[in-house]
Amino acid sequence: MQVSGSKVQKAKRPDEAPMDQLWQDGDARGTHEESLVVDIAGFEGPLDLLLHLARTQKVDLARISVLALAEQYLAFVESARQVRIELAADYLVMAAWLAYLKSRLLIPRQVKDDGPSGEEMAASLAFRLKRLEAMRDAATRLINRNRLGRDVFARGAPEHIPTERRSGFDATLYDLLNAYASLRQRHAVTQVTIEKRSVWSLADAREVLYRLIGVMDDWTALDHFLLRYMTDPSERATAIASSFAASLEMVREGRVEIRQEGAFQPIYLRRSNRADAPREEEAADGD
Amino acid sequence: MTETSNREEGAADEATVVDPRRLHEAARIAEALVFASANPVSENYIADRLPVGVDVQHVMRELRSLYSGRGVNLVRVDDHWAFRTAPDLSFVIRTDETEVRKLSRAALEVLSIIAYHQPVTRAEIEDIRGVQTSKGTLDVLMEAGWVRFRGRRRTPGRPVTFGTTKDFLDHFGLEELRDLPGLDELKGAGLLSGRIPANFQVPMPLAEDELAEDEDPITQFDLEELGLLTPGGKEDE
Amino acid sequence: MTETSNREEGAADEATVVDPRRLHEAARIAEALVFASANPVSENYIADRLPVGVDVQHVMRELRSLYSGRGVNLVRVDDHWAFRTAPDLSFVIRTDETEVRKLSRAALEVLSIIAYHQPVTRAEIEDIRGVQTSKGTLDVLMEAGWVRFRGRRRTPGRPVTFGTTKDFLDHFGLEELRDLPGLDELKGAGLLSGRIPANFQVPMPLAEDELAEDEDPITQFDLEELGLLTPGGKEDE
Repeated sequence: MQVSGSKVQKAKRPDEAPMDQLWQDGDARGTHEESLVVDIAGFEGPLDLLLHLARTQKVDLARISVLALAEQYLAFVESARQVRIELAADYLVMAAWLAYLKSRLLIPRQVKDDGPSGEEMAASLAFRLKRLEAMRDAATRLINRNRLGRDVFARGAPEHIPTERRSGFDATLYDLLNAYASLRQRHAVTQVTIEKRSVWSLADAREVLYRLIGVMDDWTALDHFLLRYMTDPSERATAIASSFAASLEMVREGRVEIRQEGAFQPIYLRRSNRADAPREEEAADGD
Repeated sequence: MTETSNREEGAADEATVVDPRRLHEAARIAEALVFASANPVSENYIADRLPVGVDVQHVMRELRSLYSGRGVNLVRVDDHWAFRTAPDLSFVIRTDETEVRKLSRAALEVLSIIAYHQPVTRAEIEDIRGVQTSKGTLDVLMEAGWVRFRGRRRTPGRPVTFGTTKDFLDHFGLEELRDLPGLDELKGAGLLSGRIPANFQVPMPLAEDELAEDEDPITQFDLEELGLLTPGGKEDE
Repeated sequence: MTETSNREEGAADEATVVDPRRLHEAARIAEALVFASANPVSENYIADRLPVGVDVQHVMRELRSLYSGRGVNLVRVDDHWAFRTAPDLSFVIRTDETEVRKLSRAALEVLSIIAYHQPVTRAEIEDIRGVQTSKGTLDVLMEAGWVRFRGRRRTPGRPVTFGTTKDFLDHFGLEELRDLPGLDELKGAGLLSGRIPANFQVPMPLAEDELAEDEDPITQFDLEELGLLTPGGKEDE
């Protein structure tokens, strides 16, 4: 098992500083600010961090308050910013999503509004946390089984290799692909100068976003949340322009659908039906 | 495969009439074949080498029970058979040199997602983990021989899918995928399908349904108080 | 873990000091140790790992007689113990089998190029690999049954084109050639790194029965003309 509830402290009150919550869980994750960067590196992405935060709410996932969780996460991101810690884009995109979720949960639903309800989004998040945790548990159970070469052993002096193959040769698909890839790579690399890894572009962010909204296939207006968390205020105008261009690109690729009610209205995005398993759903396309 | 199954059917009836000498001889052959190999030996391969008219499954079942209490057991892995030391004896056999592949937490997580969700695409793995899979992770699992390309999803874009291998089953002591720990519960809870199950409610204890001592059963009222409405709550849709 | 009652009689001499449960446990340990070892195991090594007060020689004698009629025997060589296939069964193990050979790196490379780039000529293979391909490499792949002559390119010299076979798909667990992972998927799995030029492409192979526009099907006549004999056609059959 990983982090259990044992060291996790009392339920959180909303006015409590979220950082305290986070760093007081001593095991494996440091207890003071200096180790902040290391601590973040210890998380396997934003969902992992959220799972961890959820555990610090003392109650199990059953009774978690998604709103409180979202606030905690956002506060965490803000604090990280204040101490000038660079967070990976995945974390920022999640922040954007949670900020949007928060607004949906707090603001009464408009009649004309056909984005996903805050409750739907909350359920989606809870489901994903639960599913991730279930997979973690499964992994733990798997790794603790009697494993060949550790707990259980094969014949040490095999006398033959039985084969039914007509071919007298053996190779796996992995061997084959590996040979091909490294061959091509070898020759490709000799011909080019190595491209410098650029900072996260908005297109990259969109890619992550696309994954994050995964289970949400309803119209979602994430743009300005995304921009707020992904960019510096000074760059926002150009960022909007390029992000719009990037989203048009994704539309062209058939990955997302895009919609805007009118000038200066929020831009809605959703995962394209074409790119995914079909799902019965009458598209409420109002354009 | 089809040929042998015909044969097995026919043989099953005769199994009762096969004389014990023949059966014993068949068992010896099967035993020798499986014993001689470090890797699991396919049932078809064994069947091809048994005297005609002997039911391979019957022979293997007998052998398995013969070895069940011994220091070496006969185990089944995906229609293959192998001899393996009894798990309770690991302490005697393990030496300092004994080591198994160490997996990073990420790799282990990806491995279990592939095992439980297969065939699964890379995008789906990332959807479950909420994070991009680092380049080396799948590579490590494939190199270990536990994960393989399975084929392509018949959806637009035809993404490749991943699945586990026989070596994976063998390594983790699983006879078949159905033996994955907790598989049924996970399925039952809707956690293995891509979509949020229709009856999914935000509040649900994780693995088991019992409440901890300090817990009260959750009510609809609690949820509202928490600012959460379950999607299942709106029943008119 | 039931005890075998017949053991008790045989153990008569020491039976006064060692109870049958202990003896059975000792036998299990000895059996597992010998089984898992890559080399014959010395009696001292075994003795060190048995429960205190159990006579190793006695245990080994018992085990030897237990296995004596079986498909696998326990044999003693110079104070060391090992399992061996019963001599009368050696025929099942060694008959029809040719040693399975690993494909060389070069052969793997050529095979993968043929798989992805088919129909492909030898000159093209060499161009992609950047080195000359020995005839032996192609022969090996033909012998393995994974590569075949597909056709002839309608260019000067009418070079022969190569492609993969149905056996190739079977062996590598592919349903069709299109199931081979593409550029993004190779990258995603960590097999290709991000450092590749923008114009880098991984071709989508042509289906095996599809002829390219500039390709003629190969005929028996072509093969004879070129002095090429389909491998396997003569040798083994």
